[in-house]
Amino acid sequence: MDILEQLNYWAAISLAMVGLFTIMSRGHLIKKLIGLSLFQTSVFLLFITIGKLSGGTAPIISKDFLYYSNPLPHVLILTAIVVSIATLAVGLALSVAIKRTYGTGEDDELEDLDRNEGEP
Amino acid sequence: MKDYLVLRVVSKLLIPFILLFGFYVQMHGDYGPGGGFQAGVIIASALILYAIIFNIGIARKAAPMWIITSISCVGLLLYVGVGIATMIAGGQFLEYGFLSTNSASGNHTGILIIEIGVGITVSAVMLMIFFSLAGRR
Amino acid sequence: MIFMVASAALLFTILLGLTRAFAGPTVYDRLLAVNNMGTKIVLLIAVIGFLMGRPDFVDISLLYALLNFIGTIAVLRFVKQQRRHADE
Amino acid sequence: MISDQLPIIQIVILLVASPLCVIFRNGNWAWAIATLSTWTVLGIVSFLTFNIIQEGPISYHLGGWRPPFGIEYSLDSLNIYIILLIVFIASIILPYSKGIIKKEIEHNRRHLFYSIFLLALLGLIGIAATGDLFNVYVFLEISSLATYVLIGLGRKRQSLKAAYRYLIQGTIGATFILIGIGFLYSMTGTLNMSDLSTRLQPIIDTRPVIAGISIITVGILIKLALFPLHLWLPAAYTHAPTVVSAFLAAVSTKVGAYLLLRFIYSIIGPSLTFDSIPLLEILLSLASLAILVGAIIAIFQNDIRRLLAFSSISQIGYLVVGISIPTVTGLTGGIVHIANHGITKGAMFMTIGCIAYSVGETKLKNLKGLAKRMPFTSAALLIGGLSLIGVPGTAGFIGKWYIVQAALDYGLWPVAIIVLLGSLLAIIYVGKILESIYFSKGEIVFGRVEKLSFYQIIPVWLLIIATIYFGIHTDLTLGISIEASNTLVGGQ
Amino acid sequence: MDQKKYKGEKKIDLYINIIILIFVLLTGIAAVWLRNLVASAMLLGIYSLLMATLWVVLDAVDVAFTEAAVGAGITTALLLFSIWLTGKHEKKSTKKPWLPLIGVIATGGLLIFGTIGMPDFGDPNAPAHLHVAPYYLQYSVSQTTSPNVVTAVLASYRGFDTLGEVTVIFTAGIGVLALLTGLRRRRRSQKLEIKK
Amino acid sequence: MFRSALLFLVLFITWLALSGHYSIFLLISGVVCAGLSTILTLRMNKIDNLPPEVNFTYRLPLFWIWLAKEVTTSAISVAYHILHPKLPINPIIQTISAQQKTDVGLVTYANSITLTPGTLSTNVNKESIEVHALSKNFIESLTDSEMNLKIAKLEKSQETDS
Amino acid sequence: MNSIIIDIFGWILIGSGAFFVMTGGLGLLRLPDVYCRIHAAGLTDTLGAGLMMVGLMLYAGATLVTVKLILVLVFLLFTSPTASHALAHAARLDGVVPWTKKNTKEKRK
Amino acid sequence: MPEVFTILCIAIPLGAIPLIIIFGNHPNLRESISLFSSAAMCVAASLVVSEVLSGGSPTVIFWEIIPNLPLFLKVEPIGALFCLVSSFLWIVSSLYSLGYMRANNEQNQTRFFAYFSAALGCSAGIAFSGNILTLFLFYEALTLSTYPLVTHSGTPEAQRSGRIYLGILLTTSIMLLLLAMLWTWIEIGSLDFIKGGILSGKVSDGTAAVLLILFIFGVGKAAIMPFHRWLPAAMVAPAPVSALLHAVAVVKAGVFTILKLTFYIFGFDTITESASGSWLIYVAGFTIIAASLVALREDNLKLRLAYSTIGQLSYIVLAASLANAQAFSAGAFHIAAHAFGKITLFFCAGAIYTAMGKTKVSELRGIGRSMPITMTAFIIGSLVMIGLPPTAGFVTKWNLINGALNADNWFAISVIIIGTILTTSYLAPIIILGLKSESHQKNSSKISTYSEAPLTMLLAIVITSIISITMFIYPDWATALSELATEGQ
Ligand code: NA
Ligand code: NA
Repeated sequence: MDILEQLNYWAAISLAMVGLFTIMSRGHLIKKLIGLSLFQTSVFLLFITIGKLSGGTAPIISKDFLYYSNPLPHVLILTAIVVSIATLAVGLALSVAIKRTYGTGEDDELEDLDRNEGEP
Repeated sequence: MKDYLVLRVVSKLLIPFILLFGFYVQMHGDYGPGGGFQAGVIIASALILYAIIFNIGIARKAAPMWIITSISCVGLLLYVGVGIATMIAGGQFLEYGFLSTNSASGNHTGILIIEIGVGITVSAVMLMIFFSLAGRR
Repeated sequence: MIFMVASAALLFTILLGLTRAFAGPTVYDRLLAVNNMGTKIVLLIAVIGFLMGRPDFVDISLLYALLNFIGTIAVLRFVKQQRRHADE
Repeated sequence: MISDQLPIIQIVILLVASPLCVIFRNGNWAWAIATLSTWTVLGIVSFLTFNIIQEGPISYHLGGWRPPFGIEYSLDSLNIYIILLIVFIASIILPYSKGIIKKEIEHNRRHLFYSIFLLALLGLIGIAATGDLFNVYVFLEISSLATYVLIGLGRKRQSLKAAYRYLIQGTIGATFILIGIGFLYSMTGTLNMSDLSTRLQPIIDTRPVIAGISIITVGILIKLALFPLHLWLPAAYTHAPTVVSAFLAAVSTKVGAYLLLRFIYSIIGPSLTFDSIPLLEILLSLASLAILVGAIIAIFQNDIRRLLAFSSISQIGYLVVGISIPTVTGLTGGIVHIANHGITKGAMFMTIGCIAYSVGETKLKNLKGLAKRMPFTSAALLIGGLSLIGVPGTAGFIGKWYIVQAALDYGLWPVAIIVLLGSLLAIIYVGKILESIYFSKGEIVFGRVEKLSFYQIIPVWLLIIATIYFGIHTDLTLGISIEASNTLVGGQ
Repeated sequence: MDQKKYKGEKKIDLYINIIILIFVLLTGIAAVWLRNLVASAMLLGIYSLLMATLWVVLDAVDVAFTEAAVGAGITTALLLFSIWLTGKHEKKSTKKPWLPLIGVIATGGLLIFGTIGMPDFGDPNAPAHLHVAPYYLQYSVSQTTSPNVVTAVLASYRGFDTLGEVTVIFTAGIGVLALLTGLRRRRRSQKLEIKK
Repeated sequence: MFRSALLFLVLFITWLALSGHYSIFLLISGVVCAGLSTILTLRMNKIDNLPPEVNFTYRLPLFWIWLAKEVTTSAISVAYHILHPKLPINPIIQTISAQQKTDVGLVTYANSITLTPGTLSTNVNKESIEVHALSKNFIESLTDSEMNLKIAKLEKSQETDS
Repeated sequence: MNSIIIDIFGWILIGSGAFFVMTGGLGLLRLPDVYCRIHAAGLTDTLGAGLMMVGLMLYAGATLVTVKLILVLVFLLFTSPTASHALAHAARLDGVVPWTKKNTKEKRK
Repeated sequence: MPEVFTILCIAIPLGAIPLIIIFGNHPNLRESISLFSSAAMCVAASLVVSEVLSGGSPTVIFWEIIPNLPLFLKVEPIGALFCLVSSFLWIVSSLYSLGYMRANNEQNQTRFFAYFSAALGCSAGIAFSGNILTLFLFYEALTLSTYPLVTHSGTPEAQRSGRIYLGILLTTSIMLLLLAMLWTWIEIGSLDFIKGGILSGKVSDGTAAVLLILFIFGVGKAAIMPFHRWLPAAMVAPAPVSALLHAVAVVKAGVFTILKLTFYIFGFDTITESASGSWLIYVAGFTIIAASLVALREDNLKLRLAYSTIGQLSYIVLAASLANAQAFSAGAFHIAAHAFGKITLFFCAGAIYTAMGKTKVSELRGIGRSMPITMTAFIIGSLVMIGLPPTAGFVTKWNLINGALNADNWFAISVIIIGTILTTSYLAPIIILGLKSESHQKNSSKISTYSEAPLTMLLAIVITSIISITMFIYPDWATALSELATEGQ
């Protein structure tokens, strides 16, 4: 039972690690961004879990309920979701621009292309 | 043209309802889930659906880039404007209570207006991003 | 209780859908799986709303019923465009 | 009372000006709007600085909700000092950008550039001004996103790559901070910094708090570009538009340093000496490494901007050394070096912008004989270089003096020696620049020298004079720094 | 609805939560595992949808709503159009993944270390439920007339955060516009100097 | 004009169904929002020249009920096919003729085919629809063209109504 | 009394809905090609979803929730065949060859 | 009023720089400016000296860089002596450079005169510094302003030497001197030069010992082994520069700094009473002997003189480490004595190069015949180095030996004696060779004709050698200053 209590945190951390590992080990610009998204959503999971109250319900006040889950993490995560989509958008725009100017979407190849043009 | 026939007919049928749903989410944020951001996304999605089933050129004609861009500014300015208004009314920045004689109803008004600001900016920005990315070839 | 049974059934079906989505083999198989899972999740959210005593959350189901379609169409449009581009 | 609202008005002005730049759809108008609004903000911030020095810290409750329920702006001598630096640099860089920008950014997106510049600026101010931990994250993201874009607007295609990598690394950093905020929130239930600080004290040695503190620190260090988390920095500084390089080099990592200070001393605060993680020791060792590694790599660079970028990595090491010595002297050194290095680096990157504008070159080997063709610009570079080395009489000296003093005081003589060694290495890399533009013989590679306008000359020399002024007349910078460090570690 | 009846099924949310979590993990891993980026994008759509369900289970309906709105349409569309422009297939990276792996495991270890000692799932005595949040729940309706506390906190108590959030999205919009405007005209040239 | 008014009305009713709060303010915003949606839709129609010609007749609910019955029977059949251990399917593709004159009619027919489990429209041409069926017996219900006729009728009644 | 009737019908409706949903899911896995699988998916979308929704409506009673559930169902019934058709259409155009018994026999040879 | 003169001593040479640059294209005007400002500086320095002799101590405070740590000037006797010597020698070397630069058609003459001027301004600053920080500032400025002089020719060799020059001087000053300065600041909270030494009685023995090491080796300009390499390396510079570096500005600034540090920071007591002082004697002694031995083997004339300088400087360090009034006064005196003597020698070397194009000792056979005046001056300079009458060098040696006897330090005495013998043995052969009759070598036939260097150079040589002798006859003004400094100790 103890393990179950912490399981959400661990899942969040595992997701974060999957995302992080993808960012570091994968070469395609957009794959990295997908990894980044994963990494960011893992944090959402962490926060929402913190906000959960057993026996509580969604924090929309109604006379039928007494206990509500914590609304604050929800608010924070709403903002974080917006941030993550904003980041994704800018990242995608950069990837597209890179593809257009370099002709490739693979991170490793960018390095070679620049080196070939005599740029350290 | 027939390629898209089914899609187009059904989508055009759906789009007004998606838009309306967006507006509904916008206006009922304080009662249930949703609010300005979600509404903005839904409204933008409706237009994106339109852009996808027709083509982006047509969609861009329906909503020219410079207008969208200006609209995105308007939303942000609306939000800041509420803050400035509350300051002029004698409160702190974004202290909506000063928008009305009664603090609670002032808050209600404030929340509504800023949510509309959020909705405007979000929908405009989502379209800007989509058109910028999809407009390229 | 029936809500729990329903959720269990839906969750199980989602797992089946996931398997199809992972396995493919064509992009259309995945897309089908994704689209279909969308429907199941619309149902699941509605059922969970009832299960937790807050059926008014059906708004989320409604939202998803509307938007799932857009996602599917976007993918199709994309696949088509790419194929046309490849033909040229 | 309008003066009560000034803490927020500084942000509001920029928040209005930024969309206006977009709406006007004209580069020149946007420039005028940006410049005027920034100058107005400079006026406001100066007034606030004066007020805070006279009457003490200001707390502003946003939305009228009292903390910890609402978001609080709490301005004290530390953050008003940082804000003053940021706005001061921006006020100088904007006029400077007037002509320079024409060579780097096409006219049809110049207004967007200014809009984004203002967003970056307001993000940085927001980070410094707020007293709410999550609000820090929000404004961090505003400034970061704006910065990624600004970097990506560079002429060369490498700028895109640099922006992309910064985006990835910066987002990882910010997300680390967010994770940490989650851990701390879970253990305290609050986001307000001062409230958090009090609630953290009894549980400072619990595991979640330790993990939270560690992960936030790592996040901040990525933003701060402390070695070995500096990977994004060199390319970003090298390939961004020169105006942006100057702005970034002058202020952006400085805000990271501010965050580190705030986090360590205002939030973790009195229980700093907990045994579970040797936070300061780790910081100190990384910073010492940064000083040496940054400087050594700088020596081997061939592009003047890249060289200065690595010099920044080394200088960031100094900042962190100062910050991680928990005495008034150490913090004073760190804090005073934040501004002094900011001004120096800003001046140098602006000078390099002038050079790039005039001769279209930033490669050292192609700048032979520059001193003959652009004597004043070269002199500016020389003075900046002296300050980087930390020659007495320049701004760069003051911070190092305090840092070494603090290190010796604290019994960290190896650190003191490393700091001095860093200065020595600085002599080599600065010498390398000077040698090529002053003393190298050989054919002059660059062709026509384009004349600079007063829009460039006056801002550059303003900062250069500031570099000397703050090296000699230290009442303002040292005064505030000492007061700030007193409030941070006053009790000890 | 009957309060007691619901209380009886108290832990059911934990179990559903765990099952969905497993799905989420599977989908997430699959999304990054596949080298076909289109498949990745689609799986990311599902991932986000499963997350939305999870949020409902965890009482975060507003978050669920947002996640569904963003993940179902916008993200997928943006990702796909970008993939279309940058290439559908990912090449095998030649890099050795050991170093990242070590870094990632270290970070994960630190975080897992941190979670031991965190409040239990849904623990009503967790500090997060005892400070600040009760204030919102208690006063939201009387102070802002908004029964949705999330909206009240978002728009009023922490309205400034939301202003920041709008600014973030505005920045992204203007930024994408600036980055992609005139991209066609931006030359691949390495020279710094350009003519007007 | 009439269509626009109708659209507005339908949207406003939908609003009322969604809202659940009937304060004056929300009613007014309902009017405004329904209006806005209508205007946006009209603007799109003007640009793309493809206004969906939707009208409601009394036959429509009847058609739906009939369709529901069709769907149920074929669904059970499909379920049988799926659950049968031997998977007794024999998919075929066949083109069937379509008598609908309007786009909406054609689309309704195509979608109705798809909606009925066991059959799936894969291509819509001017006068015919290509159908994929799980086995021959599913397509037989289409070739007897009951559905085809019903939808054509639906179309005609619309014409007479308006 | 009333609630027992609701429970009985609810069980039947939702239960059979769940049955069709699961059968559809199984079909998605079992059937041999994308076109066939679309049929299975249709099963979930139509009868599965429909029965379940009606069951839920029973529990919700005459409230707004029922109205919304109806809306959800209507939307599903509109979008699901459209998406299926578009999918099949795209697959056809893309040249995905439909599976037939003949096909597999040939392959086996 | 004396404060004004104090500032003028620094301001005149620095103020001359822009004028020199502006009139860079008018050589006559440019050099007149140089000469005129050197004269003006000399006058100002004399006025300061007279003020000091009458017991005054002009003080000028600029700013507090750091609370309680101002940049300020405070004139004390040996500083005044150093400044006077430098300013006077500037006149002479200006005269000399005028001839040298024109005769050798050197490039970038404007730059040369500008930096020359800057170097003088910096040494005046060093002379008058009121605390270590101010001194350090001018010390570094001096290094930087002489760097372009060292690399004047711009050849790769010159650049390499320039790097060694900068490298050693900056490294030692930053790694050691700055560290020591900070340490002192932390220990005492003051960096002012105060009679009796600010460290005296305030720090432990060990600290004092470490500080002494840091300070002494930190002053790289004093060329104490092993940090002496820069000096021979800098020999690639033109002769007037070598003269300036090795006789006036740079090395004198170094030993002057050491005198000031031992006297005003440590105080005699700290050095004698603690064990810290004794190692310094050994280091100085070792440097004297080792440098002389190297000089003995060096064929290049300027290099030999350079090693000679290294040795001679250590006499002053030796004097400082003996830490008594008499030795100290000898050291102070030797700053002046060695300055005049060594500058004479370098001037001679430059003159020989200008007139004959010779740089090696072995080529100097019979040089005395064709350059009698130069040869005479060379002999006088050598006597100063060796410490024989009738030159100023004798005064130094006499006082130094007395000082050593006072301190009862037999090691010092033996070093002085051996050093003197070695000095004789590396200088005498040059003189003997120069005085020899015409060689049997055919290609040296030209030497027989009379061919002195240009007039201005000759004038400079004559002036410095005359003063070297005058200082033997009238040592009072200089000894008065040094005794004034040690008064009461
Ligand atoms: Na809401
Ligand atoms: Na079907």
